[in-house]
Amino acid sequence: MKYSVFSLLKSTLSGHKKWPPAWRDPQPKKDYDVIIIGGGGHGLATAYYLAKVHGISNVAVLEKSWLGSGNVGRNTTIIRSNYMLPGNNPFYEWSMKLWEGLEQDFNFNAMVSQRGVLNLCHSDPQRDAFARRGNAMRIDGVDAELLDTEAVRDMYPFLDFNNARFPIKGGILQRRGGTVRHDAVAWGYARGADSRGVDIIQNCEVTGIKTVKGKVAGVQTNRGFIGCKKLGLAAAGNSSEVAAMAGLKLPIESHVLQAFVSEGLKPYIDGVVTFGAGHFYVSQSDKGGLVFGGDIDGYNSYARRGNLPMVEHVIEAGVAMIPGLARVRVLRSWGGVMDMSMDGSPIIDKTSIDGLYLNAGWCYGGFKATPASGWCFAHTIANNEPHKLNAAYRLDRFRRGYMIDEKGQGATPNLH
Amino acid sequence: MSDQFTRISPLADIAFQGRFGADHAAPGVTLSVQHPAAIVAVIARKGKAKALAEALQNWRGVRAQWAGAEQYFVLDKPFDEVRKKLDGLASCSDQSHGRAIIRIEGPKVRHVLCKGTPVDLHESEFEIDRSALTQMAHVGVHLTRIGRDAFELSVFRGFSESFWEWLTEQSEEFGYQVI
Amino acid sequence: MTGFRLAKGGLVDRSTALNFQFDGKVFSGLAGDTLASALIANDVHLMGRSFKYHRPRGVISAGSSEPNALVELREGPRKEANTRATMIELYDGLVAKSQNRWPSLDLDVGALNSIVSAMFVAGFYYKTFMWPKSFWEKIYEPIIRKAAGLGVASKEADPDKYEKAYAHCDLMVVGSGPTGLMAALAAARSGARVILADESAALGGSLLNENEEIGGQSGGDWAAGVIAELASMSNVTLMPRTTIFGWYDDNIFGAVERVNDHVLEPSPYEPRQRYWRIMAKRAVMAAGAEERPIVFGGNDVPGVMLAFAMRTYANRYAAAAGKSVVVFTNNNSGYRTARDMKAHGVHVEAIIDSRKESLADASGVRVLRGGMITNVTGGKRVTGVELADHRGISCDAVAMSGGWSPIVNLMYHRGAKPKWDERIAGFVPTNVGEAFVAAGSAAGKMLLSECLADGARAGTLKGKTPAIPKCRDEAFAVTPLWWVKGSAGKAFVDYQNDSTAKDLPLAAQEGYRDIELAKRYTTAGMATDQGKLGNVNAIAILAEATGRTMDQVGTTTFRPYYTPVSFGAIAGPFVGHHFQPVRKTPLHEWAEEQGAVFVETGLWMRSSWFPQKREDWLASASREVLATRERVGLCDVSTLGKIDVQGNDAAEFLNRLYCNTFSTLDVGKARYGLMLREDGIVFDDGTTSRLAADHFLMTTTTANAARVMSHMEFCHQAHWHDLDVQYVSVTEQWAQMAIAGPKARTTLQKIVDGATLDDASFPYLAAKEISILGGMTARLFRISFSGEHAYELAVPADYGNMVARSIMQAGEEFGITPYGIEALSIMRIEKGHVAGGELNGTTTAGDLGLGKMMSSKKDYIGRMMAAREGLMDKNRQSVVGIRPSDARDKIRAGSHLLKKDDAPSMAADQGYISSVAWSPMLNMWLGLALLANGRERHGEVVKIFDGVRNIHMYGVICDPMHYDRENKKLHV
Amino acid sequence: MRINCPHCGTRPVEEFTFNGDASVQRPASNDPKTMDQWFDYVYLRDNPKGRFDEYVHHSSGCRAWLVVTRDTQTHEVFGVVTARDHAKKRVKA
Repeated sequence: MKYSVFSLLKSTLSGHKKWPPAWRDPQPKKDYDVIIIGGGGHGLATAYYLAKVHGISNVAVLEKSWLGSGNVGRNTTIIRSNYMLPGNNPFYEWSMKLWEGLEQDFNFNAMVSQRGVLNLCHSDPQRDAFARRGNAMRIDGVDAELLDTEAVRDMYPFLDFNNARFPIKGGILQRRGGTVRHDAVAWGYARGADSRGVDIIQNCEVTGIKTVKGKVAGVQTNRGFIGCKKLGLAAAGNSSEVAAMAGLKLPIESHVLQAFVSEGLKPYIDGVVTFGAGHFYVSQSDKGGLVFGGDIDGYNSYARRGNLPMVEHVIEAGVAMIPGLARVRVLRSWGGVMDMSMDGSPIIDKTSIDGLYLNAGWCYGGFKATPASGWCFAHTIANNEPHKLNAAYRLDRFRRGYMIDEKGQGATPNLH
Repeated sequence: MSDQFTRISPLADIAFQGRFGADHAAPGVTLSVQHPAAIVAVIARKGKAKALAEALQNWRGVRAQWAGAEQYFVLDKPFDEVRKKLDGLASCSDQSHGRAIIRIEGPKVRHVLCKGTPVDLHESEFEIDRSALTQMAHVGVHLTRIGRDAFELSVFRGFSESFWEWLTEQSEEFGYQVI
Repeated sequence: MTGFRLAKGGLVDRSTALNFQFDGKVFSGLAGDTLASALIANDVHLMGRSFKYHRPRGVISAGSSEPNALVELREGPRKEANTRATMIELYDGLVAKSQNRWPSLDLDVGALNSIVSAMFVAGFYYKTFMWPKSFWEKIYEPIIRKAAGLGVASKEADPDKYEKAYAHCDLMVVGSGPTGLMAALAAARSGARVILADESAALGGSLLNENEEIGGQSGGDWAAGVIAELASMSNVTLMPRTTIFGWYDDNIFGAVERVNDHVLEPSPYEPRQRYWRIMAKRAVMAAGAEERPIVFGGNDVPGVMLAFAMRTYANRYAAAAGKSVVVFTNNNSGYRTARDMKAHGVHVEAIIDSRKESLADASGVRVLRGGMITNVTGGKRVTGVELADHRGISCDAVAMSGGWSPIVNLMYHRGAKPKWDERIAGFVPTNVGEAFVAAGSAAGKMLLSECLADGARAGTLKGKTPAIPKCRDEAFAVTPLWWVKGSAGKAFVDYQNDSTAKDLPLAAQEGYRDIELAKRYTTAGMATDQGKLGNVNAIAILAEATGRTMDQVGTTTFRPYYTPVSFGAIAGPFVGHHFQPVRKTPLHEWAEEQGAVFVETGLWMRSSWFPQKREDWLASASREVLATRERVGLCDVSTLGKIDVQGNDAAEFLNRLYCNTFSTLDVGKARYGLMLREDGIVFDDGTTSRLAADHFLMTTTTANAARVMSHMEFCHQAHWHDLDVQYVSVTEQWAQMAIAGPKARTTLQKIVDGATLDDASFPYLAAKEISILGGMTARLFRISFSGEHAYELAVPADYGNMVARSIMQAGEEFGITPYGIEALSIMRIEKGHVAGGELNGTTTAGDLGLGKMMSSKKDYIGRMMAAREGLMDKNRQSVVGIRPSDARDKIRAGSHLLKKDDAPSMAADQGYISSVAWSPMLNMWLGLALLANGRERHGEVVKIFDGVRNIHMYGVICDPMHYDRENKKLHV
Repeated sequence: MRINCPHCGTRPVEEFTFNGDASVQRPASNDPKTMDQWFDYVYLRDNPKGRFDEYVHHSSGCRAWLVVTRDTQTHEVFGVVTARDHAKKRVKA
């Protein structure tokens, strides 16, 4: 059933008894053309674009838990394309363009809301770095504005302009950045993929990858063996564990990133604002909660929960940025497991095993990349060759010395 | 060495004497800035940790506070004397001007310090003369228990003003005195 | 009974009346009241509006699980949204406002949503608001955002203070009811260090609310006796008003103590709240159990509340929820309420017991067994109930009890899940390890005698378990009733979020069958109470809709915070200017005297420029540069990292850390060193001097000082532990100043004792200990960042200001000028020296024009990786100088570079300008840039793209060294 | 999370800085033929779900580098040795 105000009205009259399931609950078939491991945003988007763009619909998405239970269901919902390096910038801008037409494309309101992403700067060198970044965006036609202190004050007069340890000296604004209702992205892609014939199989955990003579043959799961011609790994957070099933060791560490939401408030802050003198960023959901986060806890972890030091670190920065928050209460915190890569940038590539493809290393920036990641991964799988948009995200770039290091932190994953 | 020159403590402009904070009958804690003759960072040379520990133990009239693995702060003796005495056993670096030492004592001392350090300073866990390296209020602190209710806190001089502000604010609810 | 305040009983102080305001109206309450109890005593039940339908709502609970009675407490900068009226201790002068209503609580336009609510089912917004595309952000979303949310938060800085603290104990007890008191007592008597925490103002837990009998006295008196004993013991810390909000790894608990929320304003010396990290060797969960609502039509009409809450208001606060009460129950709790209310003189119309049979004591109240309430009448206050058999009963309040849920949230903060127990119809704790155990009703033990015994057992760490006092038990029996199916009107599962009984089956029908998906689709459990009241009902309804058991559906994930925690408490004192400590140099006072403008550089405050009269920064910095280059200047460089490196292998250690060689450095000399990371990228640079054969003084950049130290420690301890080397940061020991300019030597000579500073005895790169001012030992280095004949002088920090003043005096006749880091930066850019803009973590030694420093004769950190193809690529961006083609133009850092005739695009991007300065020497703006294959492109005209400022121009690439290319001035 | 520093005793996680996989070892040779070893050392990481040896710096304490054996799912710490002892042991092995 197509979702629309008319179908909603019609269903209301019939007591909502006729809404069909948004997706089927199929039994796994014996084999598929393509299996995607990971029923999160990237995996579902990949399946969606395989079917929609490449006409490959004999596809299964295997999810070990419920669909969208990974990072697509536990992020802070921000989208932006404010990258600096040539390997990144066009990719993220393509993602932004896909966001801009996504809801009409997959007929699901994911509440794409371009309310602006503002990064604050607190020193002259930081402003210079923002100018460099902004110009990298503008040079390729991406929107970016460099704001001075007064322009920031006009937008958000309640930031700390009076008593700050690190005074706000300006910021960089991407108006097309914003937020998206994260769960709805998984649901929209799942529904769209399902309606095109993709099998989304929940509670199906992959326990082994079978290769024959260096070529992928299928996967062992808790629901039996499932054969496939091509296998895509889209299990960020667990990439190392899944890749190890195929004997691959990755330039990745898994880390926990905490996120938080406050109690619901009447409209408080319109767009996304990022503190530049500590780890804190915040936006407000349509429900009224302030959704915020900061840095990873810093130690390798597969636990979807963190510890208090980072909570304090984030919230100290939050009050430093917005003094009025002191009397606002934080409602809930949670954690997601990140693939922290060695240069802070992702990997979308073929692997040394024929028919095995890798989508990994998203650090904590995977959500905004969801559409382009799925789109490029689908292209890479369908054509056995990366698209030029993901050409820089090769696995061998570390060996060859072509890192994409936006932060300049080098091979120290927990600093990216 | 330069004894004829007047040393100006980094806390000279902020650690004023007097009674501050809540007005209880007796101050909860008493703060004072300490000025040992010298502070020498002493690190054992390779293979000399044991010999160094013994030399320090046997050196009467010198306070040697533990400051990390095979490391100490030696107080009270001039740098050159320490260096000569420990020649061959340790590398010595003068830190006399690099650190500020605050003594805090009184019945509420643990109540104040627990606002900063995660180290359990209960008598049963942290005996007199023991030192710890820790962090309080985002500042690295070398802490030594010098009595049942008395501690010395040593911080890098550049942070000392900030640290003093924090420490006195934490002491306010108990009432404090600076001497 | 006058009004709704009972004539007798309760723990309120009838001699202390307190005035307060709610929605502008003045009321009177008593000391000991909560805002909720005081309002109930004043017959005010309408306290808020719901989230989606803006339904009128009254209080449901008497504790921290309250989803409905949320108010804006206080005014101005102290205003706090969403505060639970049930947890606000009444104080004189309290001001509260209802929220989520417009224009008033009584008449709320948002309630129109109710009319079209048939459409507003679970997930409706995912299906619509998509057309036309532009309407979402412009029209639909703003309306939704305005209608959503709850209270209005302050945007002003909070005038109150907050604190943080650590605590340690052998046993921490969460909850001070019968279980918790016994646990604390058992541990305390054995000498253990005990912390007893309770979220309430008064310790005693349920014993304060219930009619119990323990050891021949009332429950309250027994509790008071135990608390007095605990309070007298030095090994016990009692923490009332303290909520344990989270359980973290290794038994660290997060807690918030509400030190002063019960007063109008805290004393200036005390915090409003204190945040605790409690490190407990063992902890006992003794928080009791939470009563559940029943899902039936109109279960949200003001006046409907939990049975336990109704009797708590009567027993503890002497406040009657009504004059005529109906009880709806599936377990004994309803009977208890009926008996207590009757004892207080409140008329109980009937007990509607959903069970066909029960043995509970109704004390003469009419019991309708097998009864169901299908609807509650009344809009803003209960007027009656309708039963499944169409009978109606008039009443003004309804008590409901759907059973009990052990309060176990904290135990599942680290990943485990509870299991369903049919016997008590509740989720009970599974084993999460010996360090954290549940006891009493939190563990599913529903009898008082069991709680006392279980508490004593859990609290016994060593020795004998204390004797268990005798008590009277209230029988426990429950038969689940989740949802009255024939309900008329809306039956709420999650009150605050307006999730109804119909939403969950609809979610399942649409494929959102997993409890986590159903939660996200319906928002049940996502309100400020995090599903404390509604989740079990939601799970049960979903289980039924999908043919699964309670365990198969399972719970959603329990996470911090048990109740919401203010940002202020977690931030503690580290707010505003105290966000991070300030680090001052030993020359700060001197710089202040000279009128310095300071700038935050990391934690340091550095003197940035020294304006005279009305100079702006550019005029000041330009004057400082001219004075330095023509005469002499003095600059504070104390912030550079200084590391004393000693030991027999000190030289070897430096050889391995730096890409260039240090073992060949002569004693008394300094050398510029470059450090790489192991990935071959430049890490840091600085000048390192050899003070003795086995003694070096390393300097680092200000920014990387700490990281270099950690790096050295890692390399030494993890890679090269066999080296005899010792190192320690001596950054703070020394006040260090640069004296630069043609008159630097003559100035310095005036304060140096004995020695002559000529080129023979003190050549370029000399580094020696000297004596100054008639006996002060100092270190002098002839090094230069400015390109001038220059020195850096280091003196013990406490003498810094005095020495700086002496140098100013000595240089006065030459026109000595203090200069700040702005002038320093101009001079280094004029000289083409790389700094932060170029040492950005992505550049190689080659990129910086320093490739020749990389030794091929030794191993060092980064050597191998630096040889990778990508790091040797000739198209890498390397450092060049850049100037505007038109000398009048101003170039700006962050501008990108394009080939002269190329249109802007990422593909055509050639690099960017990394550092820019106005050069007073050359009278133009100039800079350094990173340009693809830059060294081969000197002389090329490039397009300068500055899109963010919309200023575009042309520039000329040149050698990075803009000024004094022959380095003549170094040796003037 | 708490770590028992061999020098300082048990301290909470806020005093420590983590640096990942301690199974990697810096190759001894600068021969270009050893590039693969170097690449593994600098870029590839053991990243197990479960028991894990990692480098940890007691950065806000005694500043010793430690090798901590810890479960990456439960965060339980099984053991701590100094990096120096870890290196010595590895040399012997």
